[in-house]
Amino acid sequence: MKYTIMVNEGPYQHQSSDTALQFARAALEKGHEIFRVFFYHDGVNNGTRLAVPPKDDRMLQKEWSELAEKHGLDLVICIAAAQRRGLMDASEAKRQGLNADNIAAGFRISGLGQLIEGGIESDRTIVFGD
Amino acid sequence: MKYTIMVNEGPYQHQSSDTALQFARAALEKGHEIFRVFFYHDGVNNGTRLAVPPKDDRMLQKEWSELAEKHGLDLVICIAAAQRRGLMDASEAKRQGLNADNIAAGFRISGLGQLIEGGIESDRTIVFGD
Amino acid sequence: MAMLHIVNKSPFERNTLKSCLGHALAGDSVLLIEDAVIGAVSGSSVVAELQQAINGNSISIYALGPDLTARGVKLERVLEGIQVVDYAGFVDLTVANEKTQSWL
Amino acid sequence: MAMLHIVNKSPFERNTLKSCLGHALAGDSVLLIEDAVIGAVSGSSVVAELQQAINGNSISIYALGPDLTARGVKLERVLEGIQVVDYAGFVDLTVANEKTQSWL
Amino acid sequence: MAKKFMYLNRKAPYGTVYALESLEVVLIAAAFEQEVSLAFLDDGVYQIAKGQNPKAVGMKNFSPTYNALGDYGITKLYVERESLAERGLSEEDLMPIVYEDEDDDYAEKPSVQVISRAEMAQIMAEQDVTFSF
Amino acid sequence: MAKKFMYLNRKAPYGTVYALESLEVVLIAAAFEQEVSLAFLDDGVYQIAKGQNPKAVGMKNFSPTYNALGDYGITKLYVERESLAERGLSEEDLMPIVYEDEDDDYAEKPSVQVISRAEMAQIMAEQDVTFSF
Repeated sequence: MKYTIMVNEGPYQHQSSDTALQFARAALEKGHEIFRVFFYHDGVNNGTRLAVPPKDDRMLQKEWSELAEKHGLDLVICIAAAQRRGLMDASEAKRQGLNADNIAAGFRISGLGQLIEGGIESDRTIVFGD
Repeated sequence: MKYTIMVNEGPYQHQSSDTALQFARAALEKGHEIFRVFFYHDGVNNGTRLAVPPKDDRMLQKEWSELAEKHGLDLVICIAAAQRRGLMDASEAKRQGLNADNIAAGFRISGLGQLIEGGIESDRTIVFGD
Repeated sequence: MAMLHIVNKSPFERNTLKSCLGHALAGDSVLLIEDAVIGAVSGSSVVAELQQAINGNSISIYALGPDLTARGVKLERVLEGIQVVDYAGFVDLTVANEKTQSWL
Repeated sequence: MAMLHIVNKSPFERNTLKSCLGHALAGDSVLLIEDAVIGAVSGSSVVAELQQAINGNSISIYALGPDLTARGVKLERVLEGIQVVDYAGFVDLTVANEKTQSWL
Repeated sequence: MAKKFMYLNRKAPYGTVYALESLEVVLIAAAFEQEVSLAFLDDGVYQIAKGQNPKAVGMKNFSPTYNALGDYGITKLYVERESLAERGLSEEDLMPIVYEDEDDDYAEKPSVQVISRAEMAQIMAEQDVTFSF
Repeated sequence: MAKKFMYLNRKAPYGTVYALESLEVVLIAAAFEQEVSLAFLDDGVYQIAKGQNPKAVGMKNFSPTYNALGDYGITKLYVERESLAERGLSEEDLMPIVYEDEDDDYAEKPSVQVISRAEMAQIMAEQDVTFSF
């Protein structure tokens, strides 16, 4: 099976990012393919590299980055949602005249068309949110 | 009257930041004092300077900065909540070995004691959240 | 020692209004803000609960006008007995009541 | 063409489980995850609704085990007729049903 | 083969961003050759309520955009009757959203269809992909 | 003069961060010379449920920290009976949180008090500041 996963909430505040991550791991372990993980709404905040959670807690942003590296996942952050909330990659920050960016390794910023494409190309589309 | 205002949610996703801002403006117009605005949970995300919302929409992060400058407001971001979520000032970023910070003008990062102090020192403490 | 209770979620979606009304005391005030204001529309399924609070339990109910207007609710559609206030009126309610409690 | 409905919020706090059960069809499955799992505890006030769905409307109800365990709910406390699955079982449910719908 | 995409809207506008950002997806979705429908149930019925004016809460009124959906070829807006009734609303409280039917000499037709819960359940069952917000 | 601070907990743990971050405030609050109490009602009663184990969801079990509250001088944890009953729970499902009463030869006493909704309403009315999460 080919999956697209949509994550609508940021890390920690709601469990949706955790559940999506556990679901993705379980699907990969069963040999399924993850076509794309699309981060929308506050979900874009999963893609920051500036988080430093307590040592005894999980670091969700990093877990996504590591899962992406291990399995070649496509982690896409919605550009419109990211701009509202202050999630920037280097080229977009430069274009906007901002002096810093905060995107984590393994994430890329792109448009909402990537979500629709995920829905078209995948056998299953699963939404995790509040 | 002396107020402390607590904001538990980030900008846009929930209306709580908008409502807190409108309440703060109305209180100031009536001649009341705002002792402190404390940003907790996802509320810390109100303090980013990297947001670029659409031109025809409000920019909440900047509205807080401007209100703070105009009225000398004390906008405090909880350090523990900020570290989980990737909101950093220059000194904390340096201490954590991060190569960027994203805090907006007028906000400062401090501890939860600032919230308790707000509750003690103020006549009224109002919480805005999800 | 009256309290201002603040409810911000739709009573059709969440249990906060019900929980709030279960704990508010006679003389307290309840202010509906944000999505909670849609509970103030006359003819809705929560009207009986609100009327019981107002008439039975001596609780004053307010709704934030800007939030009603945002959602297209004309003020004449607001249940009789509910008072509509603006942000300045919200501030006044926090002065008139010695403390506030938000039902999140 | 069966559907997997996913509910993630407590039925005591929100209306999502009720709304979901009002739209699920015979042969569909409903998976309770995250805070929704506390609705699966026997003796709770939503038991009748769940039993009606299972026995009256031929809907299969599942609950995510890791979320039950997180919240201290022992598996023997889960209402009879609700099947407990882990994350692998969650994936299997998305394979067995041709589509999913999340009730957020 | 085109897939059936449903956009499921259950939340009131302005209290959260979901209504606005759902609409942003719908506008993009129109560019893909798929069958698109929007479902408004529970508090979501308020997303297409008449007379929205969020100026005093400091927000943008995005509700006129629903009127433009017909131009994007999006003509199926399903509203649940039971959800309206529970909230003291009726069809007259909704915006009169229409589209021009190019297969019928561009006659103006209503995009909004008020249907029963049972009909909504059937329409949901026909979808391939449902995006929830 | 000391103020009465109440920490109002109405949400289940793990599904959202509020329970954990509420507890973090309470631990800091203990350092100030104020009267602190915690209220658990609605789904909040699950925050002090026995036997929590979130390992399989990938989270940290922070519930043992409630047992340490007595050492911080926080000894008033009010739980609403009606909220327990609605969820099929009873007092036996809660952690046996205790404190040592220094005014009574360090006798071990229960911190958790299961009370009625009407009693909870009275306690709420006595507070000066209520933090909600």
